[in-house]
Amino acid sequence: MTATQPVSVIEPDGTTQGHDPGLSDEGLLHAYRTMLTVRAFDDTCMKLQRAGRIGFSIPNKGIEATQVGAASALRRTDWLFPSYRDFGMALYHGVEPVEMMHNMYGNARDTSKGRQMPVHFSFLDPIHFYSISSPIGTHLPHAVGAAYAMKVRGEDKVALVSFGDGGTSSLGFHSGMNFAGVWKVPVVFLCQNNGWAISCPSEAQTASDGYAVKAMAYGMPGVTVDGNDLLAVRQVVSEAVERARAGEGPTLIEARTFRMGGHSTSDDPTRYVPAELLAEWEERDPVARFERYLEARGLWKPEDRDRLYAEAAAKVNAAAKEAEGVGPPALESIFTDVYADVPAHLRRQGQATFDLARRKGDAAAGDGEFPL
Amino acid sequence: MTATQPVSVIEPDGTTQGHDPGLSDEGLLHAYRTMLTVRAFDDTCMKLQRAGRIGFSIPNKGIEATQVGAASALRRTDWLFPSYRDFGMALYHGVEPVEMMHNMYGNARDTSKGRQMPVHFSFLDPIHFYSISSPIGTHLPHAVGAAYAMKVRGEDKVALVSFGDGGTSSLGFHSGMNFAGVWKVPVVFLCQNNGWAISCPSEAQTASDGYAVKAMAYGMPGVTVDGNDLLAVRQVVSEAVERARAGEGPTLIEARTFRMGGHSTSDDPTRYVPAELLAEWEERDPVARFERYLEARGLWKPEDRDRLYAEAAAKVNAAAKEAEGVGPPALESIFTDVYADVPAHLRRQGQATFDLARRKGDAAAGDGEFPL
Amino acid sequence: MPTLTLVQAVNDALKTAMRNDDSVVVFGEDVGPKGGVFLATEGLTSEFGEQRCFDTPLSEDGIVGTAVGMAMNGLRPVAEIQFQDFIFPAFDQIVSEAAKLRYRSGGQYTAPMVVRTPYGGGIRGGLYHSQSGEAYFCHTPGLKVVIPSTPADAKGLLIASIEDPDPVLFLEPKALYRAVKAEVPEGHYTTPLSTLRTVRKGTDVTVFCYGAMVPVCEKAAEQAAASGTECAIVDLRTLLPLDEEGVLEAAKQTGRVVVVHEAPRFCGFGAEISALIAENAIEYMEAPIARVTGFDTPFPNTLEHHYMPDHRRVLDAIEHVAAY
Amino acid sequence: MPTLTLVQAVNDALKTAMRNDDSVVVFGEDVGPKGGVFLATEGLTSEFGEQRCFDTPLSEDGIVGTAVGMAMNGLRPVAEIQFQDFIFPAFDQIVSEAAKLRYRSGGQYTAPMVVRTPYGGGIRGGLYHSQSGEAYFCHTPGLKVVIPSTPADAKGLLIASIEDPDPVLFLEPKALYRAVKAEVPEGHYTTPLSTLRTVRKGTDVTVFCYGAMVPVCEKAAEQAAASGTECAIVDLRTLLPLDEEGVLEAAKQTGRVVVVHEAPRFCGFGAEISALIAENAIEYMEAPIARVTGFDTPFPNTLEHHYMPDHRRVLDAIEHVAAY
Ligand SMILES: Cc1ncc(C[n+]2csc(CCOP(=O)(O)OP(=O)(O)O)c2C)c(N)n1
Ligand SMILES: Cc1ncc(C[n+]2csc(CCOP(=O)(O)OP(=O)(O)O)c2C)c(N)n1
Ligand SMILES: [Mg+2]
Ligand SMILES: [Mg+2]
Repeated sequence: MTATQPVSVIEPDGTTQGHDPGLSDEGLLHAYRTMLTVRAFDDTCMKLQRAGRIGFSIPNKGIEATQVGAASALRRTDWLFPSYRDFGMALYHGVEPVEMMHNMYGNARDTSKGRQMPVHFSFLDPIHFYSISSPIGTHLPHAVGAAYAMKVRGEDKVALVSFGDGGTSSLGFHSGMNFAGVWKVPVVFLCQNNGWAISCPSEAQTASDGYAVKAMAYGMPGVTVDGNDLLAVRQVVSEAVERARAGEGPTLIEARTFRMGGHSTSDDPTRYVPAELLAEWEERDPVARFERYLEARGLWKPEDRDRLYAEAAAKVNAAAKEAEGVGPPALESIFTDVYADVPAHLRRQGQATFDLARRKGDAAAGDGEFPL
Repeated sequence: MTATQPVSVIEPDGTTQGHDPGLSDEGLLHAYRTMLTVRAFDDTCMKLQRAGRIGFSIPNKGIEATQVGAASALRRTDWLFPSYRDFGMALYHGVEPVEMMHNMYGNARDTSKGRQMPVHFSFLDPIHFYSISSPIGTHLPHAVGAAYAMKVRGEDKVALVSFGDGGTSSLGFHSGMNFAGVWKVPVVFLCQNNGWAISCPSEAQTASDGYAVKAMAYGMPGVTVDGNDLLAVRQVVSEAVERARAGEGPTLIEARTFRMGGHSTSDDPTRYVPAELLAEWEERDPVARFERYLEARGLWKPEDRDRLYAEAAAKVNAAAKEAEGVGPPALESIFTDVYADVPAHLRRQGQATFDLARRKGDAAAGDGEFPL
Repeated sequence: MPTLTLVQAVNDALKTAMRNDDSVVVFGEDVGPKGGVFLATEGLTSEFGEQRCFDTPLSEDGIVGTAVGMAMNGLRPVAEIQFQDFIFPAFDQIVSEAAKLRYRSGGQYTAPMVVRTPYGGGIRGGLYHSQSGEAYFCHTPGLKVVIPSTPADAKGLLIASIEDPDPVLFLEPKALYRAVKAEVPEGHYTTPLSTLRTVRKGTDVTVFCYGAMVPVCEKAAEQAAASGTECAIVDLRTLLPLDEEGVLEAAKQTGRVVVVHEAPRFCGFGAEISALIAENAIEYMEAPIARVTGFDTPFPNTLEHHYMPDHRRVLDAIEHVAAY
Repeated sequence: MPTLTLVQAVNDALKTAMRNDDSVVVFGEDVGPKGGVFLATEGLTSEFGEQRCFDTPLSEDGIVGTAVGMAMNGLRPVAEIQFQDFIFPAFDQIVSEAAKLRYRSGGQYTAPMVVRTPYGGGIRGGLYHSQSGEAYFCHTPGLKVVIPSTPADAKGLLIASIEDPDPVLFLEPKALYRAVKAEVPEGHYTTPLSTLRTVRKGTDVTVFCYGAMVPVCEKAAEQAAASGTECAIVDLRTLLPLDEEGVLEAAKQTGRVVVVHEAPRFCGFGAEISALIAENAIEYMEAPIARVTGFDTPFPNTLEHHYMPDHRRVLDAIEHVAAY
């Protein structure tokens, strides 16, 4: 069940030995455009961060095929439990860049109401893209619990939960995997082994032979896949999703890929990533790999890249502009959503905040009456 | 590396196909007497608990061979990180029953000074028998940390950490195993799979195929052994200990055995243990198994059992009598050992306690001056 | 009306909630066929089946973490932690996840769930079967913390907690599980959260307490009354969100306050009661605000009766503030 | 004397302790070659080698749990938790194990170790990179909790913590990591734990604070002085065990008290200061004991400047109690 040799589909030259991707030409191009949008989003955010317009961002260069390939195996009725590096999954299913930009700016239209850091998205539509948490690994048991609910209600849904190589050391990995195995719930565990947990390389993360083998500790199948091969990821995730839908329980998938940038805009990877290693992986760029595939299928020509990237970038830049124009959340947003109703002590704290703002002549106070 | 068929040495008829136990005749009889002392200790504690003399006890019937076989593979310079069901390991290395009885009574001579529940022993001599904690699994990382210290100092020591099947689900199992694998420290993980975590059977604890296989998730060898076969346990633990001493890192051992009594004196196992299953395991009683071995070696005759058991029981009963005669810990023991020194606020709380006791005419106050 | 012990009332509440709402599920260690180590979940698996009451692996992180996932997806999980002392492996899931989910997702995802667990001393449980950890949780916005002290409240508050839209930590005083029997209404009813219970009226001293300390305070108040000091006793019942107005009012009525809990004193829940009063009603105070609490040490075993506040220590404090 | 930032002083303390004592080891996530996400451990691996400063897998439970094991067996571990917000997976190891080991083993086994971690807001970190969790830990007998507010104290207190025989949680105000440079003595010295630092003398109002709130309070006190109110400022430095006598004395000297912290108010550390005073010195109080704190909500991101107490809010409270 556990394969150490990663599954791959797209050959270096773009051919696939007759593999059926199960996607129309338009579907394949949508996947491609989504990867370009991820890159455009990254590039834009990097610039915005360097310019001091936003505070923080998380780059995805190198792992786009894993994100998009995995997302493509889900229906919109399924649930996604993403890590902070997975917004490509949201884009694939139709979340608009501008909705993400509201979060990057923490503005009044951010679904998190400006409470979370950038890249901590939360969406309900068009797919459940579960609110991203900073603590690593806590969302694995959440996916398992949500999948338990799907199972007892007899729904034809699955939960896909995504996390990093570092995430396998977390408590949530152990308890989530264990409970999922025992309960046989419809959940797919996607470990994105991108080589690093910030500066910690995989060999300092675990002594195991890769990550897929950890599935054996929980009585579920473990599969290793070439994470830079969109179709291979799509295939193994689809198989796991079908197993889950059929009531056959969870699967652990390890997608082997490489983080080609820093951990975040705060990180300087040259302090610890060997240059040769990076160069080696740059050769295996997942977007270029998919382009060769599209080209082999006659769906893409080299000159398409710049045009399509420019289209994506234009949309992302427009999104940034729009988000930048939206003001900050209202002052009272500090005090709401702590509970379903605002309790008396928070009402008092809110009113005191408004009173102070008004006394100090701070516009944030509005008319000075705590509105809730 | 991972063997699902448990290693065994002693055949049902007591023969061993020429196995060298690596113990003298006296050593073999010491192991046997230790198992009888565990039984006598259990029997006595059960009676004391039923009579209301002590509050609580944990029976060990069925798992004596695992405890004693494992302990016999260690030197007294090694460290033991036991679970609450492992005091046979302490007995084997020379801890006197009376030292244990002081803990069962929580009296002034208890090494824990009457602070811990019964069966939560702590000893430094003649072997490090690490203070038992109630929270399950927390001691695994402790063993790994202690072993790290052994390793960096270049000591020829190992740490053996013992825990139950239920313990494998704990956080400490995941982090302890993972760190041990990466650090390659001299530690032996002994999972005593006794079939139950209180009322939870193994199949509800994990979906994995036994527990030894979990070693693969951490890049270390996993071995399954017949836990009712003292010599088999001794052998596999010895091998793991030797690997550890040789700098080859940790091993996970699963000893398959069966808890033939309740979880504790508070538990009624008939609510959940199928009678046939119990009967099946009673056939495989580890003490009887070892007796057949000793008999085949000419070291034991059926009439020896009652005599040796009576000797053990006499010692245990005398220990109980002695412990019962010791008074409770002094009142100030509530306030000491919180920190190395008693800080001012605890001094004040202690003095207030003494004052109140004196005012209310309570003998616990001694002369009424907080002595610290 | 049937008379029930507190733990029977808990059991009754669970059954009532499960009969009322199919989405209520109960799980934890040994809660299935064994019925829980204190028998709080007895009979649930047989009545509701294994999908609605079941045992879990030995992982509190997993128990609470999966409960969050169930809650956000339409179930109403009631998770049991076998002893409050063993809740700490789930601390991250409670504090970082359950309590913050609504806030961080702007209300898109929520965790209406209950974590039930027995707490407190009195069973010779030593360091790890005796703790009162309420203060650890009360510092956590987004969480509710409820502690009943009577069978009727146990049932009414537990049903209210299960029906609450927010995550509730429900701490059950194990010392009272079988200590008293009292009348408990049949069928469905709720006792509103964030309301105080006046246990006893009195004009001289106000005693604030909760859980297993309530009967201890009652006994102390009786003895105080015998020598002419009339105590009001307030059972806080919901610690978070606390009825702060009610606390201040009760404190003002006597101007003399004693706060009682089993947990260690330093940064314990009593500190918040004192601080509230010192901040909002200090001008009414005619005496120091006294705290009677466990000591700032781990919980001992043999000497637990010295560690836990008893009526003598409470009475001593009442006399002290009354005479001030 | 060199002038250092607070984070440089931490780095200096680690180097000094490691040079002084071979048994000191430093580990945590990214503390090795990367030097820690805030560079507090920069240069340690290259100076002391991989056995004495190294990266760990991503498990705070494992970091603190193995530190306990090292500590009981002769090493002096200094574990880093990358952000205090991520310490909760280790809560059980800290609260149940490190803090209780000496007590439960009657002194046979001990855990002399330090857990260092940056805490607090001010870097636009939102819910999970901004928290001030000190109160969660201060309710834990057996543990020490230390928070420096100046570079010199950071070094002296950290060395004292590493040499202390008991487990110490060392919380570093990340907002101050690079905010100030100040003189820091070279080489080995210690600042004794459980002592207060008088930041400023004053006769009208006493302000208790710690960590990143100290400069905020200083600014408020300057403004108050401009309008004639002289504030004493006390930096608590060690929250547990607290110098309670010193706190009471400082409170009595003015009879007007303001307590300031970033953490949420409810059951925060400020409550303990208020309660201590209300219990032992209420007769000296001429005004309500005011608290200026974070709100009882999770930590927001965009509006963090409204959430964190600033000099305006502190000044407001000073004026309020001064005028009372
Ligand atoms: C519990 C916890 N500890 C530490 C951190 C700090 N941290 C943020 S990301 C990260 C590394 C994660 O690595 P990995 O899981 O491989 O994901 P990747 O960033 O490579 O996608 C760390 C240590 C955290 N967020 N949560
Ligand atoms: C963290 C934690 N959760 C729950 C408990 C309550 N508890 C005590 S023993 C036990 C079962 C342990 O089973 P196992 O690890 O198989 O050991 P055994 O008792 O069978 O030797 C449980 C759940 C505990 N002590 N610690
Ligand atoms: Mg990674
Ligand atoms: Mg077991």
